[in-house]
Amino acid sequence: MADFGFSISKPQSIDTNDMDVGRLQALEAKVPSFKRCINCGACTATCSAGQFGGFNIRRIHNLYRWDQRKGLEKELQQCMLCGKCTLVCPRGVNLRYLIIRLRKALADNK
Amino acid sequence: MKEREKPVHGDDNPKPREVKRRLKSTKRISRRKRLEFEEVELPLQVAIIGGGVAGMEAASVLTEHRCPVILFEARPELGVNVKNKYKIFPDFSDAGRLVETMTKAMDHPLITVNKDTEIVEIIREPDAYTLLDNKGVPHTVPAVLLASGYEPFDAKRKEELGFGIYEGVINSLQLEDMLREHKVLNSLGEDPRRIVFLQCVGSRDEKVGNHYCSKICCITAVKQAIEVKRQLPDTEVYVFYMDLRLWGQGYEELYREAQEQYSVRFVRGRISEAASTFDGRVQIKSEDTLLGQPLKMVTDLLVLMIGMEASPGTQKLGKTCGLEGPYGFVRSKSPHLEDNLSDKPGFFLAGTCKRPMHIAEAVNDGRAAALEIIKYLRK
Amino acid sequence: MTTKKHYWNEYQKEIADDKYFYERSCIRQTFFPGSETAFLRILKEELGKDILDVENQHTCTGIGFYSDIVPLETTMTIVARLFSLMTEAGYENYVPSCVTSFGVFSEIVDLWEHQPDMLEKARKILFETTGRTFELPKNIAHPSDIIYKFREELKEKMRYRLVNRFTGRPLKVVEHIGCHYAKIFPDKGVGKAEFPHVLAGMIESWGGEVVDYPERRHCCGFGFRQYVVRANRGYSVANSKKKFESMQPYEPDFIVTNCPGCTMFMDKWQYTIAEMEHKTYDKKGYGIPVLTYEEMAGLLLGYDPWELGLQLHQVQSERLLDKLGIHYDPNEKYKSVSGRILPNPEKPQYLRV
Amino acid sequence: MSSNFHPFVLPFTIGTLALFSVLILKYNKWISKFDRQQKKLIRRNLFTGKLIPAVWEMINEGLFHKKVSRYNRRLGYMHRSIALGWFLLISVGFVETVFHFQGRGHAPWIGVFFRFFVRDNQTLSAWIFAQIMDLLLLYILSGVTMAVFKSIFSKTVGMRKTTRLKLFDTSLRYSLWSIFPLRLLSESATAALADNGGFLTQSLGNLMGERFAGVVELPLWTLYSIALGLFLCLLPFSRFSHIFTELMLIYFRKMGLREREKPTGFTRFELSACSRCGICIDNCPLDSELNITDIQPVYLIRDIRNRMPHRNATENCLMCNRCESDCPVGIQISEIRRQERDKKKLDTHDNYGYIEDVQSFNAIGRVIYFGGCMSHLTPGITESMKKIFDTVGQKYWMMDEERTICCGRPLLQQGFFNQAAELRRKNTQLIMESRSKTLVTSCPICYQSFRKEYNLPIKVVHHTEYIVTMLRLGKLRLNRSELRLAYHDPCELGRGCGIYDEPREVLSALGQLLKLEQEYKNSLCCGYNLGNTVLELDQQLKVRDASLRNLTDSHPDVIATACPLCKKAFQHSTTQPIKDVAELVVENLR
Repeated sequence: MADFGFSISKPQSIDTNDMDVGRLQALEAKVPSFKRCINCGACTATCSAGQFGGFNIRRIHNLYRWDQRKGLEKELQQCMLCGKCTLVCPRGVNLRYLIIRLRKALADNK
Repeated sequence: MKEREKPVHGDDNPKPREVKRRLKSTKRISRRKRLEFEEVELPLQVAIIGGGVAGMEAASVLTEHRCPVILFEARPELGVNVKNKYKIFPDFSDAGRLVETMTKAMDHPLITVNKDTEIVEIIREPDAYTLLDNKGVPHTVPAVLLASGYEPFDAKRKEELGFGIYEGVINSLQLEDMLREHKVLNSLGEDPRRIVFLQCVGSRDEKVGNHYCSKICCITAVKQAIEVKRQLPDTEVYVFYMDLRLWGQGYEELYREAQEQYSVRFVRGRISEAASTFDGRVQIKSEDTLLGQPLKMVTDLLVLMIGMEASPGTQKLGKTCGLEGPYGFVRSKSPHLEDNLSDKPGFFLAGTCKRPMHIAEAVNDGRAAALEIIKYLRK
Repeated sequence: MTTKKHYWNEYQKEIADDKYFYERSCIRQTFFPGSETAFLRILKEELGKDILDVENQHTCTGIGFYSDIVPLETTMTIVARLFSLMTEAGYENYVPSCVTSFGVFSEIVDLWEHQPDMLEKARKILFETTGRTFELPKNIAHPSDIIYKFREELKEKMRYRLVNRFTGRPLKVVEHIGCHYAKIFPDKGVGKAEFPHVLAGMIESWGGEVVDYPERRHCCGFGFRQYVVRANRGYSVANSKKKFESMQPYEPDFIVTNCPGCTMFMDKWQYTIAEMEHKTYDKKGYGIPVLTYEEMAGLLLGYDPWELGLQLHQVQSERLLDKLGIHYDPNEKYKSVSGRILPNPEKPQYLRV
Repeated sequence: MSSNFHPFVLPFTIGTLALFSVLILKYNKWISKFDRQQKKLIRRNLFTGKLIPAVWEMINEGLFHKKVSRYNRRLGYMHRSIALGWFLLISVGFVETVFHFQGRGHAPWIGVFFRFFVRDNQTLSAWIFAQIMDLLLLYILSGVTMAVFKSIFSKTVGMRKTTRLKLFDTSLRYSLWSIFPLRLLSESATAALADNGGFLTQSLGNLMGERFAGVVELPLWTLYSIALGLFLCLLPFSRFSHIFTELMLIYFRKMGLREREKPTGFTRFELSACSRCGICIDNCPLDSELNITDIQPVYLIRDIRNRMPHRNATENCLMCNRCESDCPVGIQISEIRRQERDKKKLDTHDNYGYIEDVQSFNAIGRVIYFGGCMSHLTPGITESMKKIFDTVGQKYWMMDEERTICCGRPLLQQGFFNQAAELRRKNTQLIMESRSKTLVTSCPICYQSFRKEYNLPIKVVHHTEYIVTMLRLGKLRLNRSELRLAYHDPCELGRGCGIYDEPREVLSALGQLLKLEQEYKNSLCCGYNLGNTVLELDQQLKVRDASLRNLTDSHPDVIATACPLCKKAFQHSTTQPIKDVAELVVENLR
């Protein structure tokens, strides 16, 4: 290949046309309460792992909503499964189970 | 509600005249009053359970139509829930004065006010209701208006927010008191450097079983934030919210004013923990969800915007009358044209015993219920 | 759809009838000079118009101006001199070949209208430096406006239609309007900025079908500073890519543009993308041909493709010519003006030619 | 007809031989799969005094079924009548045979078919034996009758539910049930012919009459032998293998063997020792509150034995251990469930780089106070504990004041063994580096973890234990009032760690502790137990409501508990005061 001295920039926007809705639907079927999230951030605020920086469970599951899976598997491994997020969620989202299922889904669909 | 097959006074199917006779025998209206109002068109008496703004407004309207009213209030005073506020949105008018005006109107020859009186049982008679109060006195009336109202959410149930544990954590009613006294102070008695408001405490929270929105807290926080800034211009004010619902006339403008003129900072995120700091202040944990970044903040005061729950009276009477709706509120016949009616003829509903309402809405609802009652009695 | 189709009708700009002063484009003269020649030929020979093409003209500074390199005063003076050429020749209708020039002239004229002192300043500087004077043009029109205006007359003279000879169906044409045509002053474009009709009108009149794809209004990716700085070229090509990906499902037969930058980048970036990512946007790997409106008109009028300069484009157009039913001599493709057959240019690795 | 052999004894003989060879093979295989530590324990304890209590327990459990009886008398009788009765039948039969032959050689099957082979024995001793044997047979038959009833109407034996069985098990059960009636009938037939029966068989034989008995005698004995043979053959492959395995298990357990993180040969013994009595079903809140009926230990064990555990059965469990506390065999079901939850691929290494730079604190002379993750959401508990430390003049280091490294138990419970170990390693390091001698924790989950999973060389106490010690030392003095208190036993503290009395001692010192319908080891889970990830909120709340009903039935002024999670669960549902033991202590300090 010729060296052009530059490469094509990746678009910042998420191309939702390329996304596989089935993956999200499968997760929602496993954890029905996931659909109820209103992104209030209580989970991230209280998160034990999040206190050490870097881990943001709300961001992770929002990225998964748009089928943006890159790097999520590694990121999710930081969860200590302590359950505080589940306890503070005002919408009763079963976050611990969501995390386990999400980890499984990410591991299965590389 | 108990259905009484045999009426207390014997007759199986009393005719209206008989009801009237019985009413006289209950002697709730003095002879003098009856003489004074000999031209009374509706000599039947209406019982109103709850002397809040809805109940009082209904009583006023009923007397305007010359209908005698007997009003029961469980507490020693009328209009307490509104009176507990200092100024009310959106015009910052005086809540105390509003209640005063309404209470004054209760001093009317056709209105009998029974304070400190709780209705413990309602018995349905054919064409009438007998109310038993906590002193054991029965009151038989052809129509009842339930206006037993709401109760503020007990923030102790959200222990993670530290209400009742840290002095710096207060609820929105306590802030009203502070504002009235012009003494918004932190736990050390100093001017607060920072005040944080948290929305949706006890509302929209499945963990405490309240899925609904209490509707008034968003605008109340905006109002209180402005009042705080008026009294303490140097205090930083933050409002943490999940969604801001500023739906009424003038509300959005107030929000804009809070941002622009008073530099109130609005943060989209729920606070999930509070802890104390070494200097007696409160540290909160939240997330700026729009940034996707968790944050910590130390504040002098954390004000919990507590929602509205059905009052114990509403819950109890709703249950005994078989009108129990969701979350312990009472259920009206239908939400559009029959919102003041219950599915029991002669039994009417008004105000926040049905759902969270703001003051004007509750007043209007009381007024509407009064007109429904008149329509019913004339029939 | 109805709204979209007819929205352009709500605005029709004023386009002079005759007596045009033509100003050349830097890019077009260099990369596809056949287009300008064709324009002059169409106006003179097909339409019998008076159009003047003088020798002593120069750049309008557009690329430098929009890259924030050339100061406003310089550009004003340059514009003033070009107008003085027009005034000197006794013309009043200014026709700049380049869309960016069109933008520059419109902008400077607008500035002068709002700030007469700037006009005075320009007159003064021009006079002091060159001793020239000028009048403002009565009408500034882009050449595509003029072709658009006379599209029906030209249709009568055309030997071909925008119809696929093999299937009998209209050719699917992507039209792309240069940003500076109507995005600076929507009033200066036919159909304004959102639904410009200048190229679509030609395509529809001449039998083709306009492809209305999602990224139709997106910039071609040239973006001046994005291209001028090499490190930023990734952004430039990414924008073109976005357009190609958006139009690809419609399987367009060719792209037609009215802007030198657009023609060049939509054409050349196809090569770049093919070399970098091995991706082309037509099924067979040849890419989508990019024509100027003059080339399109010229082809339909029966001009020789090689004289129009189609071989100078990166994406080659033989397959399009076949569809149109236009005869061409492959041996003539690389013949110089002097009649010498030049050696074939080096072929790209991935893009088929 | 007193020869020593008849072909009909073959099914029984083959069955017996098959049973013992299969059992020996199986046990041998399982023992070989013990892990190193378990093997060491066996080598060390094989011939020690542990044998005697083991045998004692074997008799109590294997024959008398004491634990089952304690749980439910009728169910105990049923099991006992069959087990003990059969055992005695065999023993007495053996004695009878030995007595009869007086040391002369006899075939081993004679004891089982004694009446058939020894017909002309009219001595007094023979008559006495016959009566005893009939009595035992009657005893067994009464148990069998109950079992038949139980399968039809589970309530007969006092159980709400009974175990649902598969075809294989059902057929086996029928063969067991048929053994004893067949024995009764065949002995009766022989009695009719040879006049050698006891009170039961002789009278039934007389009823049959000689002619009929002559026709059916041999077929009946054959059927009896076949039923026995079939049952013995199939036994090692069925739930009835628990009869023998339980004895082995009791012995191993006395030697100190326990479940490990991953399944071992010991697990096979435990699985095989389950008799599927179904007591665990009755105790399961998911069954009683949510009508989830396929996840209880009995089904999980069956599925693991059949090598097809389904995900729902392993995952959907609160791990409240209410089942285990009443299991007559004492199977460590939660540990087995956890082994099944092994997340394998998901259980990754090196996940928590971010905790590495957390520093310890020099806490010589201080206690370490570890609130636990959840206590950050119940500041009432941590604030009270700080106040208590201050009151008794104890300096402390709150290890997780700012940021918590989870104890690891929530991960462990879900089968993330490596990840849990990673957290344990870091916490251990912090604790050891602090050089403190005592660790006080407020969260029963952390407590159980520190106590059982950490192997810390320092003292680990729950805050209720700490408060009790301080009360006993007189460092804390409380005002006693008439406050009516209902105490909720948290699963992890009570059943998990056996801490029942300490909180009660504290509460009794400050108020009046009410008796509850379900408490101590029968306490009901609050529904928020971290052992379950699958339940949705509404389901958790149903479990909680049942638990709360049990607490409010006695109309307490305050509901007390000793776990932040339980506290939150109840707090969410009611305005009634829910307080931790520590909070009540602070409120009632003298």
